[in-house]
Amino acid sequence: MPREAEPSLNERQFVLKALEENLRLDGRTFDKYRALALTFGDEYGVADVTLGRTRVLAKTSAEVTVPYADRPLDGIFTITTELSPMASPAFEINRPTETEILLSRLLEKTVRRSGAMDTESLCLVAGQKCWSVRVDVHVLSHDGNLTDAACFAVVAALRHFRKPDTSMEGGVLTVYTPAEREPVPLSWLHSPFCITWCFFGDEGQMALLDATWSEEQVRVGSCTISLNRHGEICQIAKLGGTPVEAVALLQCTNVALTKAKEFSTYLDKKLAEDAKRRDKDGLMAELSAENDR
Amino acid sequence: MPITINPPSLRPSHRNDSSPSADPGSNSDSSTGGTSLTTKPPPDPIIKPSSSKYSIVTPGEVITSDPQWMRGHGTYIASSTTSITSSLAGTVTRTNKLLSVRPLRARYTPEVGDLVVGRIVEVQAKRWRVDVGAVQLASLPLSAINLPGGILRKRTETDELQIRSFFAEGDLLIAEVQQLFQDGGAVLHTRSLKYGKLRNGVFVAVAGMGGGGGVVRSRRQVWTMEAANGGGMVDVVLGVNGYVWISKHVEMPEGDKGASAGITNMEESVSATMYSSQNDRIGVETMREIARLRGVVTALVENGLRVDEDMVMKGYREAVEMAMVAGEGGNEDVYLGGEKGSQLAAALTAV
Amino acid sequence: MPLDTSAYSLALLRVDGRRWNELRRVHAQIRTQAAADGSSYLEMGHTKVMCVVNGPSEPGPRRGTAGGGGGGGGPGGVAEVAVSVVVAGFSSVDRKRRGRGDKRTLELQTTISNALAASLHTHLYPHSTISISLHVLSQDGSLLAALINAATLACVDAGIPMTDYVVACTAGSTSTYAANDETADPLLDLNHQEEQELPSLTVATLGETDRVAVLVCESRVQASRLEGMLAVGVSGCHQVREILDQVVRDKGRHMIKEGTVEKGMGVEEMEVD
Amino acid sequence: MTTKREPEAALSVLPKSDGSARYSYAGYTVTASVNGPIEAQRRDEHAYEAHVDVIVRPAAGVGGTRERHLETILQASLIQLILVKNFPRSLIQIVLQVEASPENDYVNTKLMQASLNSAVIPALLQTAVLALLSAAIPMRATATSAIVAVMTQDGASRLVAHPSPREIEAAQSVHVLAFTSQDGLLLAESEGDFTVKEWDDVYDTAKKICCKSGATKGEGIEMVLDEQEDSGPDMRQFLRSALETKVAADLHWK
Amino acid sequence: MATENPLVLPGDEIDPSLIPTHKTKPLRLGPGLRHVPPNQILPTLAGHLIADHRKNALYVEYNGGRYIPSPSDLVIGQVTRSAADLYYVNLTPYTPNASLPHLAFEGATKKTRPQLANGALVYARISLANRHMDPELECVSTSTGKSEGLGPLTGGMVFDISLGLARRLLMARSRDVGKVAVLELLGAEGLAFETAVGRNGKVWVNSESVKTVVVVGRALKETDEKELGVEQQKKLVQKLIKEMR
Repeated sequence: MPREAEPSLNERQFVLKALEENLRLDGRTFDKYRALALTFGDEYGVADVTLGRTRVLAKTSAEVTVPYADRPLDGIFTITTELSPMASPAFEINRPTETEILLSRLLEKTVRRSGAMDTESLCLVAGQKCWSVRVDVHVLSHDGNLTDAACFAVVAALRHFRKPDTSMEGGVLTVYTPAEREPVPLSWLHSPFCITWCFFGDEGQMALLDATWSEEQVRVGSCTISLNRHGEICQIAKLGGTPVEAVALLQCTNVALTKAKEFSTYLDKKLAEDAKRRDKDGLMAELSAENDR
Repeated sequence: MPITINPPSLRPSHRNDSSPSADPGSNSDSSTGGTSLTTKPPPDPIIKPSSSKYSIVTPGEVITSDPQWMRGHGTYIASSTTSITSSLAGTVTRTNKLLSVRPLRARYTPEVGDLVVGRIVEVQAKRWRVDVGAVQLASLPLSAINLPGGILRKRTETDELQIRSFFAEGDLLIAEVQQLFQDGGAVLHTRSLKYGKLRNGVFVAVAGMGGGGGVVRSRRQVWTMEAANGGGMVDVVLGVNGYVWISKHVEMPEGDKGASAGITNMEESVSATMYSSQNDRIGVETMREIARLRGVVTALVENGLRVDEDMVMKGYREAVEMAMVAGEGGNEDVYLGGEKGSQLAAALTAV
Repeated sequence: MPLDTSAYSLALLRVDGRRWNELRRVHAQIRTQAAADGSSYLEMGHTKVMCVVNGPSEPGPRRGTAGGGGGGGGPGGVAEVAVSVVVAGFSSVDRKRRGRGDKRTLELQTTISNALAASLHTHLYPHSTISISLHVLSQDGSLLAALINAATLACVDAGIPMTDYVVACTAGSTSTYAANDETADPLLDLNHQEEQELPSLTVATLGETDRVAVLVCESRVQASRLEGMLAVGVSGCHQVREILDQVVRDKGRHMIKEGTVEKGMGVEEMEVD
Repeated sequence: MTTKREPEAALSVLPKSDGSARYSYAGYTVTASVNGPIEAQRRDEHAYEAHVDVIVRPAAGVGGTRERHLETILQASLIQLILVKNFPRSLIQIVLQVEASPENDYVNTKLMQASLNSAVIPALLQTAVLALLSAAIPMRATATSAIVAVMTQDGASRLVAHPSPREIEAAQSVHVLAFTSQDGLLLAESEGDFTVKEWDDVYDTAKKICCKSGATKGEGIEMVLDEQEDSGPDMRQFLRSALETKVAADLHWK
Repeated sequence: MATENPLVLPGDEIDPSLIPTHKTKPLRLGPGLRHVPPNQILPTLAGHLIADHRKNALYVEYNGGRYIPSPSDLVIGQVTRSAADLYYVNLTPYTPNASLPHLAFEGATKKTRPQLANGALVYARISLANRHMDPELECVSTSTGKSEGLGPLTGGMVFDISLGLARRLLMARSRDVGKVAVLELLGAEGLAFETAVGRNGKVWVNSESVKTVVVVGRALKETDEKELGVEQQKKLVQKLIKEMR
């Protein structure tokens, strides 16, 4: 596995010098995100998110399985993040890097531990049958700020997902195929979003949102704040790095809240658009299916 | 948006325990119990008020903000200030205008001329990498050792090819620091009869320099002593780096009479055995006394005492005494750990 | 077992009898292992951890990666801070074993490593590694805080230069996230029971400053309550620093008294000059 | 969802890789990245040729034996195409990410995956070739691939090109074939019961699909297949037009 | 009749009428083609086949992929470490290092040689490239002993661009033939900056003003990514200059 290239001294110095003059290499202001784009796949539960040159694909899938013995009333909900060499040749399959572990932990804390999904609703027969919902996060291109892009993709994919409908009659569990019954959405409680600040300078006095990969390489620390639009913090992670003034962190949280609200609005809009499109498609599909028979 | 900082509340904590205690195990000290605990010293005084006869500075403590001083090791100047701040826990030392902090304990920092005991970690094409307990591995160039066949012999490519026949991984050696690299790495040499490969003995690593019970730089780091109970002559090497070697003394062949035979001759005669890794026969008595000496050194360290010739010799005599008192078969018992070690230490500090 | 938070509003006392801004008993020792370069043992209430530091030292050739010039160290010519955390199976009630690849442990390691690396003067030791091993013997909340404090102490003991102590503690809030309770009080230094039930965060500061090195919050909480919790946490860190500093000073004085360390220049003497 | 009948491809979709492609056809969508030649790990280093590393990643779940099997098949085919001797001691890394597979509304997912082993190969191979072209890795030739199923109906066997998942499930045997642009047979994977005669028929059919090039387009009149449409699009022509777009964009300044 | 510059794919047959014939000069095959004995010429890349009748040469014009070192190319490399008598220099990420001898600088002797820190940038020429060996670099002309503009690059910023754009920037008449005019246009707007273009897809830009470097970098990247023609480049430059002021 070749090692990740380090930025040259010139790049290190220049990026910092430019930041001191309030300049970013791509001309953005410090608190501006790159262009965010979300597209849903033909299937339910597939979200393709691009954030500048960073691109993440999340895919949701569900199957019926046996619940964990210690949680008979809960379904199973897992998020897997495996960074493949597609994102960078420095990543190797089956050998998780620090980036991968931290990303996986952040998504876990932001989405799963914050109770974004009602896992009890995944239970079919207590202690015997439940849904196991999993989200696979695929990083296709890594140009910085994986966390925010991945989190957005996961939340989008889960909210877009439809699982097969089921029924219980006389102790018999039936799982309907999509042809028999329209699949149903997951029981969703709130939508958290990750907003990552990167810090620069000797005392971390400069804070940037949505850093690119080359900016990330020279940062002295970062802080990921996860919030939903109700102003609830779901998770904060400033895992070491150069110490930053506490007051500055509070300001970061306030800005993060407005960004989370923007994300939330954008996602709602996209979901509505997709629903509309599907409705049209649905009609068409039904008609053509009719013809086939 | 200011953050309100609440004053620390009183806690039932041991740190306010001000009962004077002579027990060396206790980690509280009465004499300065109350100074500068609950309030942060104002950042701007020229000299920090907290002082006592045991003045200690700790990381982050401002030593002085007087610009007349220059900062030395163990200090830094925080950005946007001019205050010299300590980066270590230790004592302040002053050389002219230079302020530095000597740590309570740290890894060995090589200085030119230090006598060190080391272990070969890696063999490279033209040099060895030697663990001397410092931050970086020291290097011993092939050109800095005495080659068999006399001091004047030129180094050849054959020597490079059979570099492992002189020192291989794991070998112990005694050497002197010849020079230092800019980044603090040491270059060693063994170009003296006193130095070279070690055998016939036992290795002890004690904590590094800077107190806390370590080897201190002193007049004599190497000496030969007469061991008790018929142990014969024993060599003790206290490497400045905290690595200690205790071995059976081997008379140099014709060494005594050949004192006038000229250095080169002697070198030649020694060279045959110079890089041998084979131990000589060591008598049981000698082994026992070597073990006892080793026990003394570890006991000194465990009880936080200095390790130098004086202390080791005193400790050894004391240990022999203790064994005698213990009576029949006591001589056999060379164990000096635990209770016995503290006993020994107590006896030494009492003197 | 749910925590009865109702009692708090009556007596203003927590389950273990503390007030809102009280730390639990902090007991610390340094130089607990003679063989290591630095070591410490720390208790915050019933959370007990042990730390051993070795280094900075240059790793031997075994670790050397292919093509590397023989030698470790982090990128950019600074020492690498390698942290390993071992959580003993008997440290908590559920006795769950955590494997080596446990992501939570790995995250703890990364956090501690990055927090200390920012304070330690790693640039003084190129191509070397400072290896810190932490062992968790008993858990009763504030685990990350205890680990950071123990690691800092052990690094001080090892004589590794640093800007200041990195000190940590936890802070919480008296009611759960759902209650949009404006009157909720912040709490300092949470134990396991409180951590399970209440929103909490771990803060680490650089010495007595308000600069935050670590801020980890793993529970849902109203953003408006962050400020109060953070303020209490920061002040708690300052208290912890005093305690740790005292431990180091006591040890140092003791060593001078024993004569193992030469007495320093009295600062008064400097003044005389 | 209806599956698209026309293949779609986009080249150089991933800005951080040396080459990449996204290809979708018959319900499959695959994204591939190619990096190389880069430094090979000691254990993968060959003294005289490049090591070609193929990684297949499923859309859901982590890769298992199924993916390893696909990787082996693809790797063996791709090293025939790539001029590996041009880059000794180096590594050419191809990562294939399956994004979507055809849905079968009549069966719940997971159950049908096992039977889809070979059906995904044409999509994977096609994407890999496109990505290699985008990465400007020197190659001997390009390749096209097709899948043909042998169905038994009323005792008579019938060949179906580009079968749907349901047809594959019902088929007696399924065959994946790939041909180089010089009409050489590059890959043949067969599953199920079939006779030599059937295989010969399959070979002819697949060759027609893969090897009719733009110039000889009009000659496909004497098709054995019942419907012209079933033979699917002209893969070679498709490949060429995909590249044409890319090269035109690259060389816009000319 | 075959078109002028047809699209070729690897393994395609080449229309014999396109192969230049010259009475005296031997036929030269450029990048993207290989000769299969006895007398077949096959493309190995996808691109436009271009015949140069004057030089009796044939090559495939393409863009993309990873830089493959070739002798006498000018490149921008990054020093990764220093050995006893040479620097290890990285040209593209994840590839083996090239070597740059300590003495391959203008006027360098054992005692006086440039001290390059790890991470420093150098502008160098490839002196040796061979598929079986790691490439070698030099910062001095072996014939004149002068640096000829090569050597350490201090300050400034380095931007990644596509190999095609790097090639066009290095053309003798980059505006007319290469159709890239951004640098000229920016200079005409009164921006003062210096550049060095590496064939390995890197441009180094330096200026007194940080802002200028940022603008030049953005102009280059946008020209590259959005595949702008000369007219569009003009508009881009005007837009950037306006933003800057």
